[in-house]
Parts: sequence; C-alpha cells; structure tokens
Amino acid sequence: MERIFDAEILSNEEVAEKIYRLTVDAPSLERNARAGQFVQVKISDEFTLRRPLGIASTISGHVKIFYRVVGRGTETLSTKKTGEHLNILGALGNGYSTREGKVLLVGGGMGLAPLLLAAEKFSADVLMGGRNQGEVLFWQEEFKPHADKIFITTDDGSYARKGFAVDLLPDILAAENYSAILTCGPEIMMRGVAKFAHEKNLPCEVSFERRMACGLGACLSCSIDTLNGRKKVCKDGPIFNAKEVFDYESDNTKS
Amino acid sequence: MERIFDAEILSNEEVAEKIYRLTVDAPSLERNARAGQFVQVKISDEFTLRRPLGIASTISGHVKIFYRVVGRGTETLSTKKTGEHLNILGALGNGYSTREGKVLLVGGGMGLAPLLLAAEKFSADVLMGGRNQGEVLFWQEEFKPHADKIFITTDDGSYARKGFAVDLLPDILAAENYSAILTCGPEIMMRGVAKFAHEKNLPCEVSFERRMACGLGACLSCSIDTLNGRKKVCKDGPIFNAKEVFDYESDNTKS
Amino acid sequence: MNKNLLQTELCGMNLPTPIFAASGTFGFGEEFENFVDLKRLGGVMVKCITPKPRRGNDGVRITETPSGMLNCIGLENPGVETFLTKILPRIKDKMNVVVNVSGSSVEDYSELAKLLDVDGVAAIELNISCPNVKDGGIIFGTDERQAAKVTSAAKKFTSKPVIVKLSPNVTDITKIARACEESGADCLSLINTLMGMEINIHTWRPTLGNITGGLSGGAIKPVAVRMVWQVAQAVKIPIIGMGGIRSASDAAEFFLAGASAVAIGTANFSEPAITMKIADDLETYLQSHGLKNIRELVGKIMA
Amino acid sequence: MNKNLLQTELCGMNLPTPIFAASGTFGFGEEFENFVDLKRLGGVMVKCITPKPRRGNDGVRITETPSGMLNCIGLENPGVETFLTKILPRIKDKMNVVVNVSGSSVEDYSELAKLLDVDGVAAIELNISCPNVKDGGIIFGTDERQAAKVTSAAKKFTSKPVIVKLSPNVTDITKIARACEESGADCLSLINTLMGMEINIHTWRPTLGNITGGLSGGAIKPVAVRMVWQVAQAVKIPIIGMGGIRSASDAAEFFLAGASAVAIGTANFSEPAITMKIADDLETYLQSHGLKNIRELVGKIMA
Ligand SMILES: Cc1cc2nc3c(=O)[nH]c(=O)nc-3n(C[C@H](O)[C@H](O)[C@H](O)COP(=O)(O)OP(=O)(O)OC[C@H]3O[C@@H](n4cnc5c(N)ncnc54)[C@H](O)[C@@H]3O)c2cc1C
Ligand SMILES: Cc1cc2nc3c(=O)[nH]c(=O)nc-3n(C[C@H](O)[C@H](O)[C@H](O)COP(=O)(O)OP(=O)(O)OC[C@H]3O[C@@H](n4cnc5c(N)ncnc54)[C@H](O)[C@@H]3O)c2cc1C
Ligand SMILES: Cc1cc2nc3c(=O)[nH]c(=O)nc-3n(C[C@H](O)[C@H](O)[C@H](O)COP(=O)(O)O)c2cc1C
Ligand SMILES: Cc1cc2nc3c(=O)[nH]c(=O)nc-3n(C[C@H](O)[C@H](O)[C@H](O)COP(=O)(O)O)c2cc1C
Ligand code: FES
Ligand code: FES
Repeated sequence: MERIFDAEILSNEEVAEKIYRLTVDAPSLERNARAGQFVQVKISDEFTLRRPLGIASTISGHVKIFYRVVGRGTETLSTKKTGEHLNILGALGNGYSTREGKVLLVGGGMGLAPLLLAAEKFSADVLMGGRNQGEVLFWQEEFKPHADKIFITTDDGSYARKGFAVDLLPDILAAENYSAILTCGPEIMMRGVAKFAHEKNLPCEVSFERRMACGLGACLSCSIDTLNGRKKVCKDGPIFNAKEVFDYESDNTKS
Repeated sequence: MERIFDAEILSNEEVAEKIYRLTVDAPSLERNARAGQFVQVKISDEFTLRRPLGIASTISGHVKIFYRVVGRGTETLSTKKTGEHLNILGALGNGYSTREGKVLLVGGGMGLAPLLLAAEKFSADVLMGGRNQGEVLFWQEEFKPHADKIFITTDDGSYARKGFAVDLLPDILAAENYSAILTCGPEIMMRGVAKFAHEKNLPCEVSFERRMACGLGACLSCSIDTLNGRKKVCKDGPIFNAKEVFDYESDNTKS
Repeated sequence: MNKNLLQTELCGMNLPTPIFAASGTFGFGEEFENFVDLKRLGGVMVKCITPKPRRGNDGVRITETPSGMLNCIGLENPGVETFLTKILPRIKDKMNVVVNVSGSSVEDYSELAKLLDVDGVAAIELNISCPNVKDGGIIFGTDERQAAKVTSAAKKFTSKPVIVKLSPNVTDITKIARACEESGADCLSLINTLMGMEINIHTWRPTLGNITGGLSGGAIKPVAVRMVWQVAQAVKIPIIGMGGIRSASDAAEFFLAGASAVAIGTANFSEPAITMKIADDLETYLQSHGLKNIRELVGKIMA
Repeated sequence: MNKNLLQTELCGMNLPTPIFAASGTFGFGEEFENFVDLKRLGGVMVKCITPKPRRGNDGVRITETPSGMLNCIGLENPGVETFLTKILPRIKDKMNVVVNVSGSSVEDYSELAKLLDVDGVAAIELNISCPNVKDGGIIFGTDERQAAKVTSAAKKFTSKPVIVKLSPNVTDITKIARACEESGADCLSLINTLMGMEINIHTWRPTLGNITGGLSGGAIKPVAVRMVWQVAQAVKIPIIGMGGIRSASDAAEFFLAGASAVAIGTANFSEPAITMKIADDLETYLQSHGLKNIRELVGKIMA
C-alpha cells in the first residue's frame, strides 16, 4: 500500500558519470514493493513536485534507487548526504506480474533499475544495453548475484558486444526457453523487444515513463492511450502488457 | 568597498533562545568594515532576496554576526553547518562616524550587534537592554573584553536592573563625559536616547532598519524622510545623525 | 479542543471544515483515501466533467516552474454519462461531491446542470476559466456578458448551489464577479490558473504539448489573494479562495481577504495529506487568536 | 571566442549585448558599477521619472513571496528637472540611458518626451503599467485606446526611439500591443509586474503600505514568456522581454519566444553581477548551438 514516510539515507554515491546509487533504510518497502513499482521522492520544499524513481532493490530493507542527474531535481538529490532523511511516497504503480519459470529481463540505461528488483524476485537472465562501458559495468556488478546469465551490449562497443540490446535477442531467444520477457528502457527499444516476443508468442511486459505530478492517479498528467482505453501510467502502470500499448500492425505506440 | 564573496562558516550556534552567533572567515571585512555597516547574506537559491545583517565583530578576520530567527530566511540560515560556505555582499552602508574620546553605546536586543563592533573600534561604555536574562548574558560576555563599563537592564527584571535602557541614561550621563552617543535598537528606544543626547548637547547617531532588496541604493525599498530630504537607509544609512531623522518638537520620526 | 472551530456553512451546505480539494488535482477523491479523511473536507471538486468524454491534450502535460507548475491536461474526462452511472454512485457517500463542469456552449452548461441535479451532488462548479482548451470555457470567463449567460443558464436547470469559477486572466475580475452574482451565482471560486508557457531551450519547442498551460502553485498566491480581496469587496455572495495555498498560514490570508472557504490544489501533489495538516494548523491558529469559529476570520483584513 | 555573438541592433541603437537592466531595479546604473561593466549592457532603464518629484508610497515597500517578491515603491523619483540637470550629466557617458517615464495624463507623457529629447538619452520607455500608484499609468496600460493616445503623444514630441512597456494585468495583451504599434511605438517591452498582495496573518493587515504591489521574479516567468510569444505573433516591431529572468537559459526562452532583447530586474538584487553572467553564458549557449549571432535565435520557437 502507498504510504508517506521519512527514510534515512544510508549512502548516495556516483557509480558512473552522472549516475547515482541511492540507498535508503525503508524496511516497509522490502515487505510490500513489487518489481516495476516506483516511489515519489520529495527533493526539498523548494520543489513543487516530487520526482518519480524506480525501486531497484529491497534486500534487508535497504532500498536502492539508481538515478541519472538530468535536471535541477536530480541535481539537488545528488547533493544529499548519508544520515539525512528523504521523504518518500510509495510504493506506487502496479509492478510486473509474478511469473513461473525463468524470465528474460531486457533493459536499456536507467531502465535497468526496476529490472534489478525483478532479478531479485524472479528466476531471470538479463540482457542489458548501455551507451558505454561506464554505464554497464556497475549494472553488471549489481545483477551478478541475482541473474543467471548476463548479456551485454554497448552503443559504442567500449565493452562487450557493440550494438543495441535488441540485436542479441534472436540468438538468446533461440537458445533458451523463457516464460516471459520483462523490459524497461527507451520506448523504441521496448517496441523492438515486444515485437520479437510477439513473434515468439511470449508474454511481454513493458514499463512506461511519463511526467507525473501526483503519482496517485488523480491528476491525469500521465494518461496514455491503450487498446483498453485511456490509462494512467502512475496507477494502471507503469507496467503494461506490450499488446495493450503497442500496435504491431502499424508499428506505432498507441500513446 | 562593497564586494561579493564566499566565506566559510566557522561556527553557527544558538547563544540564547532563537538567537544565533554566526562566525565566518572574511578577512577582507576586518580591513574594510566600519562599525554600523552591514552585509547582505545569500541564504540559498530558494530565496529571491538576500537578508541584511549587521557586522558585529571582525577580529582576526573572523567576522561575527548575531541574528534572531524570525522567519523563513533566518530559519534556514540557522541550519547552516560549520564548513559550508555563505555568499556575502558587503560591507554595505555608511557606518558610525569615527569619534575621539569615549563614546556611550546604547543598544536594545539585536541592536547590540553593530555596537559590538563599535566597542572593538572605539573607546566605549555600553548600556544594554534586553527582554530577559538570556538575551543579555551572552552580550555581556561579548562586550566584556571591549567595553569599559557595562550597564544592563532587562524588561522583566530577571537580570540586573528591571526596566528599559533609557531609564538609566540620566544617571550615566551625569556621572561621565562622553564625546557622543551611538545607539541601535527599536526606534522608540533610539528616540528616547536621542532626546537625552539633544538635551545634553551630545552628538548622537542612530541606526535605522528597513526592509531591503538591493542594499545598494538602487531599488528605493528602504527610503525614509529626513530633514535633508529622502534618504536610502541602505546607502545613506543605516547610520543617521539623530537630528536628521528625529523631530524633537513634534516628537515624531520623520520617516 | 473545540471540535467546531472549523465547522461552517456555505450556500446552505453544512461543512465540517471550509477546506476543499481543488478540481483537477484530486481526481474523484478516492485516490487520496489513504491520506485524507475525505469526510473532514468541505468537499471535493472532482475533475472537470464535460458533456461527452474527452481525451485531453497530447504530448507533455505538466512541467515544473519556479515555485509552481504548468499543466495542460485539457479536460480529459469520461463524460457526464459515465460520471453519473459509474463514478458518482461509488463516491457519493464518501465525500461532499462538487462537480466541476465545462462546456463549449451556453447550452452545454444548462444540459450539464440539469443532468447533475441528482442525489449525491452537493454543488456544481462552473469552470468558465480553463485556459487549456479552445472550447474550455475561457471565453465565458473573460467576458462578463458570456459569464452572465452561462450562470443564468445553469441556475435555471438545477436546484443545487451553483459556484462559478473565475479566471485570473482578465483585466478586471470584479466585473466578471458582479456579472455572475447578478445572474444568480450562489458562490464564486477563484482563482483558476494563470496562462503561462515554457520553452525547451535545447529542442526550441514548447515544453507542453498544448504550447501554453495553466500556472498554479505557490508562485501565484499573491495574485490569488489580491483577486479574492478585490472580489470580496465587489460582491455579497461567498467566495471559495484558492491559488498556491500550501499551509494554514497561506489559507488564513485568503480567509482574511474575504474567502468563506478555501481549496487546495497543487499542494496535494507533493503532500497528499496536506488538507488535513492545514485543517489541524488552522484550528491551532484560530485558538491562538482567541477565535471560536473560522467565520470570525472571514474578511477581517484591516486595510 | 567571437566577440560579436551578442552584438545587435534595436530601433537604430547599436547594442554590445541585448541585455538591459530593468527599470526600478537598477537605480541610475551607477549603483552597480562595482559589479557590472555598464558599457557591456544593451542599456540601463533607469528608475521611472515623472514630471514632478514624488516620494512614493509610505509603509513597507517590499516583501518576499514564493520565488518572487512584491513591491510598491510607487514611483519615488526626483522629477524630470533634477534628472536632467543633476543625474543625466553624471551617467550619460557611462551607459546607454533608457529613461522610463510615467505620467498621470496624456499631456504628461508628451511633456516628458519633449524634455527628454536631449543628448545622452538613448531611448524613452513609456511606463503605462505601474500597478502601484493610482495615477501611475496603469489605466493607460489596460485600455488600448488610452495606450494608443499616450504612444502617439510621446512620439510626436521626441526623436528618440519610443518603447512602450506593457502591463500583464490584462485580458488580451495583444490588443494593447497592436494599438501601440499602430500609434507609432518603435518597440515594446514586457512584462511589468503582476498585481498581487500579501496579508500579515499576525496583524491582520496587508504587509505592504500600499495594500497591493507588483509581483516580479522567477514566479512570473511562465506568464512573461507566454505574453512575449503572443505579442511577437501580433506585432512586427521588436520586443524587449522581461519577467523573472535569472539565467541565460531563462533569457534564451524569451529570445526563442520572439524577444529581440531582454531585461533583467529582480535577479539583480540577489546577484548584482547577474547581467554579466547571463551575457557570458548566452555566448556559450549560442556557440554550443552553432549560432553566430543572437539574432539567429530570435523567434525561432517551433510551435
Ligand atoms: C515511473 C517512473 C520511474 C522512473 N524511474 C527512474 C529511475 O529509476 N532512475 C532514473 O534516473 N530516472 C527515472 N525516471 C525518470 C525521472 O523521474 C526523471 O529523470 C526525473 O524526474 C528528472 O527530474 P529533474 O528535476 O532532474 O529534471 P527536470 O527536467 O528539471 O524535471 C522537470 C520536470 O520534468 C519531469 N521529468 C523530467 N524528465 C522526466 C522523465 N524522463 N520522466 C518523467 N518525468 C520527467 C520531472 O519529474 C519534473 O517534473 C522515472 C520516471 C518515471 C515516470
Ligand atoms: C541594515 C540592517 C541590519 C540588520 N541587522 C540585523 C542583525 O544584526 N541581527 C538580526 O537579527 N537582524 C538584523 N536585521 C533584521 C534582519 O534583516 C531580519 O530579521 C531578517 O531579514 C528577517 O528575515 P526572515 O526571512 O527570517 O524573515 P521574514 O519575515 O520571512 O522576511 C521576509 C522579508 O522581510 C524582510 N524583513 C523581515 N523582518 C525585517 C526587519 N526587522 N528588518 C528588515 N527587513 C526585514 C526580510 O529581509 C525579507 O525580505 C537587520 C536589518 C537591516 C535592514
Ligand atoms: C493538474 C491540474 C488540473 C486542473 N484541472 C482543473 C479542472 O479540471 N477544472 C478546474 O476548474 N480547475 C482545474 N485546475 C485548477 C485548480 O483547480 C486551481 O484552480 C488552480 O490550480 C489554483 O490552485 P493551486 O495553486 O492550489 O493549484 C487544475 C489545476 C491543475 C494543477
Ligand atoms: C522594486 C521594483 C521597482 C520597479 N520599478 C519600476 C519602474 O519604476 N518602472 C517600470 O516600468 N517598471 C518597474 N519595475 C518592474 C520591472 O522593471 C520589471 O518589469 C518587472 O520587475 C519584471 O521583471 P523581473 O521579474 O526580472 O523583475 C519595478 C520592479 C521592481 C521589483
Ligand atoms: S501522475 Fe497524476 S494521474 Fe498519474
Ligand atoms: S535596499 Fe535598495 S535602495 Fe535600499
């Protein structure tokens, strides 16, 4: 259930250029959070809105969040120190459906954050893409204890296979049987992943990102079109069945 | 000359209820600041305006400021920690005139701040008034090394003489010869002081307080009427000759 | 503690507190059930309802600005029919429901007033001030004759109190206010958002899908207080004040300026329980001033 | 670094940068000499000058608001005669002097225009939008016929470029803008302050001596950008954009929206050297977008 609470910051460190790992003490999230859910973080009184960030790990009640500094909010967040408190609203959203068997996680960039929690909770392989070596190395470390196989691509080829994550999909899907694909990252990537899943008749869940004000389904900042009508990313999502949001015939996002 | 600079906070501690002593490392102010001048402190980016605060001491370049927490600005200032930096604009305003001989400093409440610097710079006795024991004790300690005699009143009689500072003035002025009276505090107190000075034919300088935006004489937020026309408290003041701003005939402030 | 400090009356409605949730910021109320005792609110102004369903604006719908935000949701809603059949039955016993409505013609407003004249609706709020859709009522809100027409039209078809929500994007808000009063409005609510805009300096495009949007939040509070004060001097009907309220102190300014009740909008986003905190703190404030009821504060500015 | 990135032209004036200091926030320029290279500014709009000296409003004149401030200075100034004899000679070689003027009648504006048609005055800015004094021009700024009259009157008596400064407290700013253009205005500047108010909840009195005041600072930026964009589409004469600019990014929004130059007001108070920083950062921004001159940015919004 969604709650508002103060959580102590256990650490807040830069793990790659402009990418931070924030760890807060939030035991209630360990009990209640599902992979794919997110929290709304209050940066400070100076900001009118909270900032939505995915829950990436909840082991021992130490909740990890990974964020990229992109604007004033995340910039200010990156200056917070161990011992300070952070006001958190969560867990929000629906989360990935629980799956039997092994799932394949496909993530790009910061999209890997919610997939890390999926790796903790499900039996999973992970296919990850990043811009360069710096942006995948720390993810590899994070996923190691939780994922079976880890496949990696970098856009610039500075580490592992050069190319996009989707490029590896055919081979991976040919080699192993998965019960589903869970993906999170740029929409163009997720659409590519969903298409392969569709062809293989595999269930596929995708994670959407929209600007959010309330995070509670009240303000309609985050509405998207789906096959089942208008949906709120914050409340009905952020996880959607790929078929509900991607139109394979026209190759267009519904939203 | 007025400058903008960052100064390291050496300490920021509560010395009485809601009253803080802030010490910053600002050697340039030791060389340049006159008693009665003030600085405009930048609280944080969140605030549209700086906050004007008197310079209370400059010994060894350790500049002391005393402030009372009254609103959001001073509240936020009180949370600043040793080692952080504070952006300062100053020294601003004219300051008390330099005097030969011994002067009498008469201050009430936070008005004692600029008088402390006057005590450091001139030969002086001080007459101080405060609401209660807590609000005068720390001032007594601060003035001890710099003032000759210290006379004290408290509104509630919890320390030294019960009453207002002005009540002691006749006796003090009868007992000693001063070259001038410098006063800072509530306008009603300063008017009382100025009246006695006028009767004794003593030069008297008073310190005015008005809300300020620029602190540089540009915005006219702080204009007052004086015998010599409109004046800006931030630039032409905050120190004025009592005769310029108080009308003894009508017993009214000009402003 | 005197439990009745905040209890008040507005256009015949008995209110536990004079604190409403502003339209568009509180969904249909249920979304805040985990954080707010909905029965303690004066009422919930639900998201704007139009005659037909609307999907709202495309593209980015919100962006943060200094001490505020811009939105261009654009009146997305399921339409009055679905509201009446699916939503109202679910929420009507949980809170005082004030239905915020918007139309593209005078007839739309009378039709909506008529359809909503049903059990479970506490009052109707005519949104004649949405700056985010071309036909969203803003033309009714910026012209006193149009405002008068819409008000009369709605009044004719409903027995419910009619609240008219005024736009701040006008030269003289008191003119519109008086026109609404003369046409039978039971109450005025103000202010809706100020029209604003942001440009993305990297893409050279407007941030918002709708190009312009409505500015709300702390940034607009001084404008809102001024307008409430002006309107309070111009009309006799009660006023629900809103615009940037984030605390009981902010709310107290509106009461002093002449508002009989207040509504909280944008502040619900960062603090979902803020309405309850404002109620608590207002009680403390009233007591510290020796007041027995919030009504003793209304319009008491000494100016 | 290309030194001419920011060099531009406005109504026949050659400007080192398109960055002005806004009237009322920069005194007569001299006050900022220690922090600003005055020659690098497009110009300084000096504090408003009226026919006779004025002492301004009594009581508290400013208060801080969320991301902004209210002021009710009320046009305190020494009058045009003292300005011409004592002040102008002192400042005219130090900066481009734009004289902001305000009057209580159409004749006042023609008289001021005539008196100021002297060496050392680069341009005249007609303040028809001061919300803080009853006779401070606001009635000229909220009615297009009055705005037109004042503009023509001033134009007739001066050879200097005439800039008309518009009020944001109107229903449709483009109407006023077009009226000024048709009456011969060489340039428009916008926005002046939004009318606002604050109430002291302890004393129950308005914070400001004048009850209401003008809202400026970051809070109003979205409204200002919107109005500049609207006016830019409505007129052909150049626009000086202002309202809440605190950084080069903010300034870039105004250029993209259609302003040929910008003015910095409230931001000078917390950062006296901000105009210089904005100039530096704008140069960097232009270079990063491969632009050779600021003019290539003006009005380039893709909307
Ligand atoms: C459900 C969800 C989960 C997310 N999880 C993560 C995560 O785990 N790690 C991570 O790095 N980022 C995540 N994001 C994106 C993150 O919310 C934004 O990067 C962040 O809000 C930017 O804030 P800012 O103040 O730094 O940027 P600014 O650009 O200054 O923000 C201005 C406004 O735009 C919004 N905004 C800006 N970029 C985005 C964006 N990409 N998505 C949504 N809103 C945006 C902000 O919330 C704010 O309201 C997530 C977004 C959503 C919706
Ligand atoms: C020249 C000068 C020297 C000063 N020196 C001292 C000092 O040494 N110690 C000290 O404790 N105080 C001093 N003050 C008063 C101090 O500036 C205010 O208490 C402080 O600005 C309050 O800020 P705030 O944000 O906490 O209060 P708020 O009430 O939230 O401030 C709102 C606005 O009002 C202004 N303001 C509020 N109270 C005052 C006031 N009494 N005088 C001027 N502006 C005010 C603030 O600057 C701000 O712009 C001085 C004032 C002046 C003009
Ligand atoms: C996201 C959002 C959606 C809104 N939708 C509506 C609406 O549908 N109808 C309406 O009358 N006002 C709407 N408003 C305006 C608010 O009800 C309120 O008048 C305004 O935001 C000012 O109050 P605030 O500053 O407390 O938010 C909306 C405001 C926001 C921020
Ligand atoms: C203290 C103060 C005094 C002002 N005085 C004048 C004035 O005399 N004439 C005028 O045209 N505008 C005056 N203005 C308005 C500014 O020039 C500017 O239009 C407005 O503040 C918006 O810009 P900003 O947000 O950058 O301050 C004044 C503004 C402030 C804050
Ligand atoms: S963020 Fe408010 S409805 Fe989704
Ligand atoms: S504070 Fe600006 S003139 Fe004094």
